[in-house]
Amino acid sequence: MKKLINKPEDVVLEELQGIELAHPDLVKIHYDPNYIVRADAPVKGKVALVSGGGSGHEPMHGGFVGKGMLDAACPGAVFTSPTPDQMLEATKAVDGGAGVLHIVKNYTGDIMNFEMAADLAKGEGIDVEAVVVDDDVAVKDSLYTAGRRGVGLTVLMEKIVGAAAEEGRSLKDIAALARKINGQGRSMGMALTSCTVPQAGKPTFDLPDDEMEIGIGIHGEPGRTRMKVKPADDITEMLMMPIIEDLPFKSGDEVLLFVNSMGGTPLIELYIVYRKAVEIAEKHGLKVVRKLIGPYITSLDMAGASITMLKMDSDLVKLWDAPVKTAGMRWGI
Amino acid sequence: MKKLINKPEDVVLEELQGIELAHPDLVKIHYDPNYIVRADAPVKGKVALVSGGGSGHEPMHGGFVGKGMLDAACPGAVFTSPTPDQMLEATKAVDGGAGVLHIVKNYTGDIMNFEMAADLAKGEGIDVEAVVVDDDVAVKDSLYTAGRRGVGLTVLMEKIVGAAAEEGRSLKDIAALARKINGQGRSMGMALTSCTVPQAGKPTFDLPDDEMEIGIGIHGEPGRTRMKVKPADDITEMLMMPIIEDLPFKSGDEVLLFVNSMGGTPLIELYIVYRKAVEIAEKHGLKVVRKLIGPYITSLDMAGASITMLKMDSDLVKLWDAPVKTAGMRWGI
Amino acid sequence: MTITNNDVIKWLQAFDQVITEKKDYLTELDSIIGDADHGANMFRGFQAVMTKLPSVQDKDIGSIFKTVGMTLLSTVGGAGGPLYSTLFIQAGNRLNGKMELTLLDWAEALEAANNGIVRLGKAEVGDKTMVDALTPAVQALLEASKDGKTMEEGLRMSADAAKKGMESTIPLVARKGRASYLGERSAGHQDPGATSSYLLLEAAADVWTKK
Amino acid sequence: MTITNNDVIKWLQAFDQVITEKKDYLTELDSIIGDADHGANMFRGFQAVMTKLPSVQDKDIGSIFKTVGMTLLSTVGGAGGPLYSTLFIQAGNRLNGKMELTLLDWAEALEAANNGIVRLGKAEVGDKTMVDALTPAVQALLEASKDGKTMEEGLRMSADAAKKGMESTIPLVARKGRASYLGERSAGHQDPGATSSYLLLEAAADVWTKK
Ligand SMILES: Nc1ncnc2c1ncn2[C@@H]1O[C@H](COP(=O)(O)OP(=O)(O)O)[C@@H](O)[C@H]1O
Ligand SMILES: Nc1ncnc2c1ncn2[C@@H]1O[C@H](COP(=O)(O)OP(=O)(O)O)[C@@H](O)[C@H]1O
Ligand SMILES: [Mg+2]
Ligand SMILES: [Mg+2]
Ligand SMILES: [Mg+2]
Ligand SMILES: [Mg+2]
Repeated sequence: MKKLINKPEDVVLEELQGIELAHPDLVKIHYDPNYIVRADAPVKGKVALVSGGGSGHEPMHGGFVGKGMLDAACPGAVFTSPTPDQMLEATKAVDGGAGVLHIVKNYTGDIMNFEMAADLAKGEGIDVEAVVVDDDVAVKDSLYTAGRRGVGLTVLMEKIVGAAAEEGRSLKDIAALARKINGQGRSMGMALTSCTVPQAGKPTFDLPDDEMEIGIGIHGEPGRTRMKVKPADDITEMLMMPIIEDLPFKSGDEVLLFVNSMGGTPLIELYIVYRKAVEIAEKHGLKVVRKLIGPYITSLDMAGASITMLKMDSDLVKLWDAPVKTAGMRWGI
Repeated sequence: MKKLINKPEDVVLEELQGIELAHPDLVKIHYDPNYIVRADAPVKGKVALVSGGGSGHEPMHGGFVGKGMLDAACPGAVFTSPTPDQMLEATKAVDGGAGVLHIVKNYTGDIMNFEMAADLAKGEGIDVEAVVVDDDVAVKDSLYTAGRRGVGLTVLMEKIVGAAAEEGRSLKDIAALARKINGQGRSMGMALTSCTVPQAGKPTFDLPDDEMEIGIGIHGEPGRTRMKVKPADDITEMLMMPIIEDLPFKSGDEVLLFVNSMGGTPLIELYIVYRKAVEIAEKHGLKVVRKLIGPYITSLDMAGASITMLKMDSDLVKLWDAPVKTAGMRWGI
Repeated sequence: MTITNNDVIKWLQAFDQVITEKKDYLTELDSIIGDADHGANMFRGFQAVMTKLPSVQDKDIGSIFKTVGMTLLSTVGGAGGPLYSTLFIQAGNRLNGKMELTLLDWAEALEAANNGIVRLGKAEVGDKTMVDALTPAVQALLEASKDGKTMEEGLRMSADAAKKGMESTIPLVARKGRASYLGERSAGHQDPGATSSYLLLEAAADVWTKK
Repeated sequence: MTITNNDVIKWLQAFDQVITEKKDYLTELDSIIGDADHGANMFRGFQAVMTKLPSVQDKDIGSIFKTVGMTLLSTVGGAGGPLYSTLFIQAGNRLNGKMELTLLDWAEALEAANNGIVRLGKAEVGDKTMVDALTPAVQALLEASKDGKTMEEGLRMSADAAKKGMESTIPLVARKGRASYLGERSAGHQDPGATSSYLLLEAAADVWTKK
């Protein structure tokens, strides 16, 4: 394993120390339990957004804390969902009196830990709602799985719902908006290489030099199928078609197209994928009205990409365009 | 070689097509010769900034075209400096009557091609000045080398000088500002893995699983020394000390600290490096007043990082903070 | 023979040792059908438990269990965290105030623990989770106690049943947790959580029958 | 024997073939002490040259050379682009209007070409660049012509001299171009540009002595 780290068990702590030194204008860091809150938290009268999950997906979620997006993020150990005390403390630290929305990605651990935290917070008189993101079409949503994973759509949800909270909308409205987004967005990812979890010290899966995994998760979970590497255009098609077919997106729909790097894939390749993804979207009558391209929800050093499409409407476009000032996403401000 | 590409020879073309589809609000793409210009080019009365170089360093330079930064970028083939006709056409396309500054990284090919372009542009009556960036302390600047390479400082120069141009400063002042920046900024990089040039199809250099290269360039040029991988703190020290000693930075100096990913190193590791870099800077009395952290000048999929420090003053800080709206760097707007 | 609060402490210390030795193995199992963190998670949790034990070592067994459960809850994370936390808290509730425990106490405590895990995680036997190791172990303990077996016999029977349960996860297709994303590809691999659960019961049999 | 404009076309076509075959080899050499693009650069340039040749094949040799030079300038890039472009443009200036050329013409044209490269790149013999292959080749041609050697003899001598020059770059520490960043580590490896320059002259010897 070659990484720019010191001791594997110190990775998250030292990362937080780096974030603290880098962005004092945006965030405050609390240690033990670990959480990151907006520098101006709590914002009186605003619904607060709290998310979190295992570390290793940077900039998500800590890089999305700031004006127009999250109020707090709870980083767990690498690929390990955080613990209820983190979410509870973060929830208390950001509650501005208008209630708190928990944005939870659909993993057994995240669900259980966030649920416990919500129960504890409610016990302390805080109005908490939770929204679960489960957009990964690579996973069958059935009785025989833990349901679809929450992946790329989380980033879009956090941005859009963050803008709605900034506008002063109510907790009920914001939770409904988040559920609406979850209902009309889908993702799928692939890997050219495995990631290496620092504490594991070696790649999570072995992938021969000429093979790839289709339908991987963001924690190095292997995908549903392994096959020979194909040209980018074919891979893009393999990611786009299940997304388009699942929802289904319909001709005439306006969409946000998000091409994401899993961490080790550079921007030059994302543009090549984006180019083909737009072509495929257009062939199906979809109009790409907004886009996001870059490493936003990563899986450590994994090479690969994911695509997310979200059906847009004028409210969503307005909220997407609203100013945001975080370490990982910034515009209009 | 595993990459999200189609034919290796089409990488740059398809990347440009992706950029064109993604950022019509920011840039226009011209093909054959290839160059990227601001959507509103030429800007009347403003000094225009043109840069360029081989592709494979994204977001540099194409991602830095837009308000507050570059007027045009000329992408060459991967790691191959562009040709004079590209720079000539780009120069003509962005000249708003106030002259054009060429920002050139110090490589034999870049220097020769840009010089030819400048001569041709002058022949057509355009006022052209060129500034050469050579900030890489890993290379001895002596009669026995082609001089120091231009690396990370280029990003900072393009941002700062771009803001100065936006303010309406003259070509002479802007060229002087760029030279001043070059005089007070230094960089050094390292690699954990080699990059793979698409047309070459395999890693440029072989690096055993427990070794790293210190002092690499941004084109997969091997470094000056190869050694066993060390903890991030030691590596950070190995990059910071030559920078601090070279200039020399002095106790009391205010600096911008830029920790850059070579492409394959994820953000989580950059924060760990940043944390130590701040510590070292402070130990030497340097005050980090601005920062930049992320993949801004990459080397395809290379894992590794570079550090750049630029001595700041109030003018530089003001220009750094000025609004910028490009695909790769954006704030205040 | 009964188990004292001091025996419980020794068991927890022994399990911490086992986790330290087997953490790479558990992570390796989790690499294949999960996300390569189960060993590191359990290790982090029990390292924290070790720092808490001195403050509760003279307390009743229920208190010790609940302290372990609360510590795991705030240090393990992931799916394993709440599940193992529940194991200790539910067992602790059953063992409230006890300074020593009989085979029946232990059987009923583990039964409560397993029920808590099933309530929380909604996994059934056959879903390829820790429930596959715990359920037969609880069964064995209840039967051993009903049949009037000795503590030593009961502990051995429960550890053996957990082992069988753990091995039974190998051919299964996962239906709960992260391994379920793999569908058919999860078959042929042993579940990491079932493995750590077996190790927990094996440590009990090992430490408590040697005394 | 003299070389006609048609022979020049054949030489360029033959060199394009050589580059197509050797591009991975050139890139491999450039991987070791450079940036792994020299083969791809030369290939892209000569592919473009091939599409331009039909329009100039009946023109004088100077025009053909200058068209090649302008095409390389706008398609190769890097250090190799301006340098090879200069080679063809400077030689073309010397061969203006000629429909065929003698050994002396060729010697003087290449001398002008090499001088142009030296002016532009400021490399001397011994700096580990293409100049190390070209300079002795020019020398050999000038001497062959002075000594009244045949065209065949002169071409062979120049290709052999280029080959020796190319091989002489192996032990050198680079002092120009990208390889100079490597310092001592550049020693022990053959320069890619010297190699492509040798191949260019070898192609001339090969094609023009077979006719
Ligand atoms: N719903 C569930 N019910 C019971 N046990 C479960 C459930 N989901 C997962 N597990 C257990 O948790 C183990 C994984 O734990 P761990 O790796 O620590 O958490 P995570 O899956 O969040 O990374 C699995 O091997 C399985 O035994
Ligand atoms: N200053 C120079 N003078 C002459 N030849 C040079 C000079 N710099 C580089 N070269 C030649 O150019 C070759 C590299 O060409 P190429 O790889 O196409 O360009 P780049 O170095 O820009 O990637 C070197 O092998 C060397 O022979
Ligand atoms: Mg996990
Ligand atoms: Mg090059
Ligand atoms: Mg796990
Ligand atoms: Mg080269």
